Amino acid sequence: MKYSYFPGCSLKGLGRAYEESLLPVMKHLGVELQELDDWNCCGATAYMAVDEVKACVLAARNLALAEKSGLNQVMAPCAACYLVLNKAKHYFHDYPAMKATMDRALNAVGLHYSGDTPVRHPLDILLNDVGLEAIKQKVEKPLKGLKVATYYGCQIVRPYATFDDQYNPTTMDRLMEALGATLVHYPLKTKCCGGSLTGTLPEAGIRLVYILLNEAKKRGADCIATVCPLCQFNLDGYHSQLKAQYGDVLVPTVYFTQLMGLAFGLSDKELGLNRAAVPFKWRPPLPAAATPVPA
Amino acid sequence: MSKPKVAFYWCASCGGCEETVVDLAEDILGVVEKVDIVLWPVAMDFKYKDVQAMADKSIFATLLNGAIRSSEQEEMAGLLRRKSQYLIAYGSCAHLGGIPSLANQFEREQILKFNYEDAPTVVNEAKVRPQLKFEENGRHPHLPELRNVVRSLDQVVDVDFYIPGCPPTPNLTKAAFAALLSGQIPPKGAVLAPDTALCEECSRKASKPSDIAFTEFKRTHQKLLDPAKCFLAQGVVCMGPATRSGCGAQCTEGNMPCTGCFGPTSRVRDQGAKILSSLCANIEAKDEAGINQVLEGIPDPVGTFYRYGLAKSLLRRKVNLSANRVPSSK
Amino acid sequence: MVKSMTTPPATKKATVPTRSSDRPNVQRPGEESVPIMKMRPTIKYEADRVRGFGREIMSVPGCEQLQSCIQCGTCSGVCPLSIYMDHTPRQVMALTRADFKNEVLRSRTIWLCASCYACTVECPQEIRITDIMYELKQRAILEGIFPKRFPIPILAYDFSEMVKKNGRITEMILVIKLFMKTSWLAALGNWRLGIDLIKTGRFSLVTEKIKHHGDIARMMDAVDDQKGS
Amino acid sequence: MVSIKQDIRIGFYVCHCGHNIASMVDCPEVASYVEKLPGVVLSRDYKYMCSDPGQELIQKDIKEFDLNRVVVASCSPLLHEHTFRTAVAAGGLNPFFFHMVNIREHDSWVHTDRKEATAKAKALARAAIRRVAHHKALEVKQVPVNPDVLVVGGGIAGIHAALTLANAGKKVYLVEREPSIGGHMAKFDKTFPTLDCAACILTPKMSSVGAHENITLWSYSEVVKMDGYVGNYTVMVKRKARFINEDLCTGCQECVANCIYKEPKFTDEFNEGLGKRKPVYIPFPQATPQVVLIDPDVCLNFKRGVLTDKCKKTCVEACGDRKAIDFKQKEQFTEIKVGTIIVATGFQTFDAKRVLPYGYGVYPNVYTAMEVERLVNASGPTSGEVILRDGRQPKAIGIIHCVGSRDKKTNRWCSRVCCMYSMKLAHLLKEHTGAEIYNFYIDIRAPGKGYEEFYDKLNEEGVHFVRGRVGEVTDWGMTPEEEGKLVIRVEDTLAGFVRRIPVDMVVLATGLEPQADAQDVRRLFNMSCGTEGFFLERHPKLAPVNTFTDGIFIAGCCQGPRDIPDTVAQAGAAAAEAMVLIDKGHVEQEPNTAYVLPDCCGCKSCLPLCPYTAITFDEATKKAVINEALCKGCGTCVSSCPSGSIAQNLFEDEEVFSEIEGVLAD
Amino acid sequence: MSELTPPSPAAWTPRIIAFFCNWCTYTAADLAGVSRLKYASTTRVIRLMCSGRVDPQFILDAFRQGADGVLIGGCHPGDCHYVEGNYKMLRRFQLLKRLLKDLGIAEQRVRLEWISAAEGERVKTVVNEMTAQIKALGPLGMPQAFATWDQEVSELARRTGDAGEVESQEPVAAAK
Repeated sequence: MKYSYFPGCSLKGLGRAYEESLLPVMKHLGVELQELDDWNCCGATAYMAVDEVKACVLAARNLALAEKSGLNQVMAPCAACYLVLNKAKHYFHDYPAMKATMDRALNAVGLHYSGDTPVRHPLDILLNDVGLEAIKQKVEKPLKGLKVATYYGCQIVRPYATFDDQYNPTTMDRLMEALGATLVHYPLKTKCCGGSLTGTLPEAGIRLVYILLNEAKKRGADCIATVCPLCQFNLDGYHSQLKAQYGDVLVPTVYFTQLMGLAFGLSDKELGLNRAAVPFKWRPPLPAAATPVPA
Repeated sequence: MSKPKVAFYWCASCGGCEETVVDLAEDILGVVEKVDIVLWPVAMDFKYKDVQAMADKSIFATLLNGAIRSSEQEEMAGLLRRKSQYLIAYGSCAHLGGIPSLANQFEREQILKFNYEDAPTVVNEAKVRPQLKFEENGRHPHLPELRNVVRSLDQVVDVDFYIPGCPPTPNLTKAAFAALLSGQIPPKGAVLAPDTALCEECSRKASKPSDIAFTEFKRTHQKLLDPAKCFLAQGVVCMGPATRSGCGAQCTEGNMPCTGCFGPTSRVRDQGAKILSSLCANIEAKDEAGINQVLEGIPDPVGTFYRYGLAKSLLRRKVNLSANRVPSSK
Repeated sequence: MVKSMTTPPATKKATVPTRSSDRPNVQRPGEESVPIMKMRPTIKYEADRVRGFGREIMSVPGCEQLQSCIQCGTCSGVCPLSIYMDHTPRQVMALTRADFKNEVLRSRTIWLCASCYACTVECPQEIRITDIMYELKQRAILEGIFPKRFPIPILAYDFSEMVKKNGRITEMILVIKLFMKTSWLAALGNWRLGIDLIKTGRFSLVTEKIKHHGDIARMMDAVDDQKGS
Repeated sequence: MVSIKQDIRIGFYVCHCGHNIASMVDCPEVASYVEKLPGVVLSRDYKYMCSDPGQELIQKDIKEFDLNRVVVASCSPLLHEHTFRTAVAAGGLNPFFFHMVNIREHDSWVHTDRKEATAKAKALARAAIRRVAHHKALEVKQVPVNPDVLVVGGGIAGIHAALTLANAGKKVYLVEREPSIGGHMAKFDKTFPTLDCAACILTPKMSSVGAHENITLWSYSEVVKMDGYVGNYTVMVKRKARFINEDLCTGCQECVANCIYKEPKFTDEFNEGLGKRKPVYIPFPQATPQVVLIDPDVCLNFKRGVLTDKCKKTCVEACGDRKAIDFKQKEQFTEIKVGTIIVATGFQTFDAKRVLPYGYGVYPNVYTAMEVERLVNASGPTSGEVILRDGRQPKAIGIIHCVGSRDKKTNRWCSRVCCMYSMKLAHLLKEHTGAEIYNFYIDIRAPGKGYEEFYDKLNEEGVHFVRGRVGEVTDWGMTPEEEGKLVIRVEDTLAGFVRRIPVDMVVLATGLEPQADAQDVRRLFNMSCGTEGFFLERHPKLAPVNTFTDGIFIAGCCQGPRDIPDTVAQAGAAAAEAMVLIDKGHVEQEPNTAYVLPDCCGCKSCLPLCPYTAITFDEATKKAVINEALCKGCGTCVSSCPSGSIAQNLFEDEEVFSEIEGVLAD
Repeated sequence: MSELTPPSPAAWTPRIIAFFCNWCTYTAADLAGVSRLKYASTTRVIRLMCSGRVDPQFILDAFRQGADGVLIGGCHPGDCHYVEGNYKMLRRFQLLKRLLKDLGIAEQRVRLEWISAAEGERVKTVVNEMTAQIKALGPLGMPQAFATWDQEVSELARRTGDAGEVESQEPVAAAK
């Protein structure tokens, strides 16, 4: 299994722990990733607001590069990148005028996009290509006793994803169960984290973060597992404001890949676990240990 | 009273029709006895000028075989039309365009280019093509022009009757002569053969099942043919049901399926379309993929269904339109 | 109207009690006094419409379905941010369709949309509300209808400029620029965040850049050329 | 130039249809154009050709101008071909010397350019002029009608239709899939807006059906096959095994009382799963027929439907000498012959699980409206007490309208009855619990007699109406009063802001959709379905209970969502339509049959093509023969005859060719 | 004769002959009308009882007479009013498409569509799509093509009618 890999800006910046954990976990499962040569910003939410056509053109360059790489399938772990690349692809197919613009812009830089390259999320690849059985076999330290609230956020399931349900996604749930963790019924799994509003309109943004954390806390989650660098940043980074404003509502927020790494027996360092402001201290019990000791 | 004058003429065809006249064998003597042959280039020495000199309608009947492909043939057809009381299209080529009209699938330029340049056996480095006119010793001989379209006789001049077949059988020919000479003139435009399809006289008719459903089509070389069983029942395309009878089912008797040389019945405007309709309707498959798999057995529908009649089919020839555009007006 | 959109500085919020922050934006009698009952007509005349505006929006790819809005309010019902909006998403749909361009482009709503697409997947008429919000944001930026120092359009703009220049985003530089342009106070209020990021090794000011950084500009120019022609 | 036979004298009429045609087609211009065509003796434009004066005009002209062909350009022939043929016949001509041109549905109504539409009308008229010259005189064939009627479906529609016919002295077979007739209506507590007890008005009709000498009631049965044509249908009915001899059972239910299961244990379908029943049971007290049945899936005497003889059979003992219980009963197939069929197969309610944000199946206190119907019903599983699944009594209830209606992701249509039944349930719930009740609606649709007044009454009762489609139902609270409750998040669109409303019970007003097997039933009876899957009526206004197959009628919700009064009215209409055919005694068949010409060569290519085996091979003449009585006139054999030796009345080759030629001759 | 002059492309609108079955597609076209859907005025509908009645001759003849496209509408598979007439058309259509292609008629000019009585919207979509496709192809112009071909012959008829002209040329070889 080999995929073209589109990390996106976040995984090189605030979300580097995602990449740090994703790469070794994938390697551990025998999934080869080849970083897309000279990728650019996906077009993202902020760009969509300025010029949707240009955002699509930006995405198209990446799609064209992926096609050029010859690996056919491109993996986009960041939720925003995943959405924008897929959206651009839809526009390419649905609107001839949009396609013409993309063709023209790509032509200006000597690239070509035929419209094929599937854009895949790591969850999709893990469940549908690698398979839960193969993952289970790699589990050395089951996450026994860990209560996880699975949090998908908005953009990987809406509106273009086809690998999971838009209202009630379950891929990460099944993955967590395969790792031995216990799921917490978390009805907010697809609610918005506020996106960039936490920085731009904190009053509105941080309240959304509070709701997410508070509900996870109330339901007894040890951690929130996330798939998106921005979600992780929002849930983790504003802890001082949150504490001041709402009291003790903090729950550690980790990337699902970090939990996978723990279950696979990879080291903290490899998984970037030191990168969170709200530390996640729980570690899987040793296989021999009789009772799990929560942190 | 002098004997009625009769002419035979040969345009674009193989000459088989002329053979039929010869095949009348001793009967030809009977014919010759009753008529004066005034033109028969294949057998007798008459000149164009002789015909030109005749009075209009002075020939009682002309049997013209062959399709019309060149300017010369058109001229002769026109001339004979003028000189004859009855002009009879004789044989499939004159009747329907015949095998020569399969050339209607190609452009004249394509044909010339292949035959004078591209064909593997051609040595013609200078790429010389037939010239319509040239000068030689101050004389200006000219060659007939190859037309862009192959035509049946009636697409060029008015035709009175048709004797179908490739070639027409001696019997039909004899019967036609007998009728004309005895003054029993058939209605204008009549095809002088029965108006029923071939199955009527085919000895294999009884072996055709009433619940036929094609699962494949085979060509004759792909299958050992049962000498007694209906070809369609064997999955072999036979044009019999869509073709006029009157030939005596000689091909099917000889263990070859009918290829349609007698043309359609009077009730049909396009022989190919009709046999296509019938064969396809009786395919067993119901899904596109399944249907197309069965139809792989008919690799060349035009060649199969319009072997003798492309010129007289509804569309007459391949539309020469790279993108289906109207040819620019002259 | 424009002025009412400025955001209170982040530092002030710490004092707001939990309960009322859950019910923001609702002004109850007595809670906050209305100093003078300012009389302003709310009637709209036909002259207030910018005819054709709705049609124009509906002609944009993705926005076609707006015409079939039945005003059921599902979008507002599922929107996580509708509680802060001056016009609910449903109202924005109605105003847009009815050509009230000024009301729409000056609305806080379009800037509050966090693009979570909840409305888009829930809408019973399959209206792609998120895409319409994007389009409205673009129009507002194009027409310069947003308050000075209002962070969201500034972020969007800086983002696009950085991409055009470098091909990628360096998040920290973007954030710092944003704070500089909007409010120093807010930047100061976030000092804890900065320290955390430094501590966890996520604070990086090394500019991310693609190799063929000219590509992006060339592509953008190609798009602009086409628009111009 | 086209040659037209000398003696052809065509009269042409172009109809304005008020403004329907004239506004887009220049009718006088069409008339003057056609007037110059060969064979045309007379050409007129007229305001309403289908009106009496219009028809009389044709009759008068035929005589005065010695017309022998008539062409009318107006609406669809499916609408008025018969009208004009009759007029032509009244004028003394054979009715088939007429041809109709559709310049309304196919022209004026669908085009926007007057010039183009006029040009198209001319082309279509020209085609008809050329075609009609080839028309022949034809005879209409008459076929007798079997007076017996089959009614499929024993809901209120089927019951009403069957009783209407039976009371008129017609013999009726009523086939119902479930063990009892009654349908959805039997489950309702009250009916809106009058709040009559549904059982009180329905059960008398049910028992009349059971007792009627003209009705053969086959419950627990299904139609599996239908053949034939109007007036003469042959229908195969499957009678499922209920393991009870219906003729011997008196409905005493001693067997039920004595079943080895002392307590009811199995899901009770009639009570929407809210109650329990035994393996031997009667679906509900008023069930008709009053005959028990045994569920082989749970009866101890069976294992997964296969008889094992491993039970003590206390039921058989209890039945005693009647010997009504027959564990060896097999399903039976019975063939009946009828002349007409009324299809009244009803609807199914939308599966609320499909709208995930409303939490049906996730949160126990989210109910469907149908469940609540049983919950408030005095004969329901809780004897009419509204007790939630967790045992509490609700203090606040939210009723969400349009669940699975007016939603492009599920069903686009308005289900028509939900507003009214939601208000009815709001009233009943208020009456039963005194709870605070919220109705969440997009629009209130109350366009029936007394409906708006009912809405008024609800407002007076203090039921809240919140205009807004609910975004989601959740169990996470933001405030103390929300904890432990279901929270409804909705925009109050009239107020213009979003609200969160905590409630104890959520009722989903699920919409109506076609039965799951509607497509199979449609094929069975040769009907059409609309895009939404309900059976398609022949004409939405003028033939609402007819289908495209003569002699087959539809009634009730199988044709689209409707309430009880409309259903009953439609069932009566369907019964009346059936009676028209029965009392007339015969039907006239379009003479569009195919026939073999004398020059057939007997190639047999056509034989396998006929689905009605109307074509046979005559061994004596060695030619194909078409049985006119069996031929339905599709023309497939005609187009497939390789020697052109089959022709079809009304669709002769020459007629079609001249139409092609004419339509393209500009 | 107007038939001889090719239409000028600007003024030209495609002409599509539609063979619709009485039960499904014709009714669907009626429904489109009743629903006041608007579509291109390019089609001329010829009603037949079943798509199984569509003789391939009709299609060829329509092209010959000047149609730029032919549309055949029938009931959906499994829904034929006459059980299986539509399958028979489907089978013919498969081979006919190939045959027409071999005779130089572009595939887009002939189309078979299953449109049920309820699908008025589909009639509109199909007609508009086909109109656009044929517009892109341009006129087929068979009558004009026939006329062009026939010009070769009519010139000859004039020449043979005038014996003097023929004589003035070198004699062509009459005897072979």
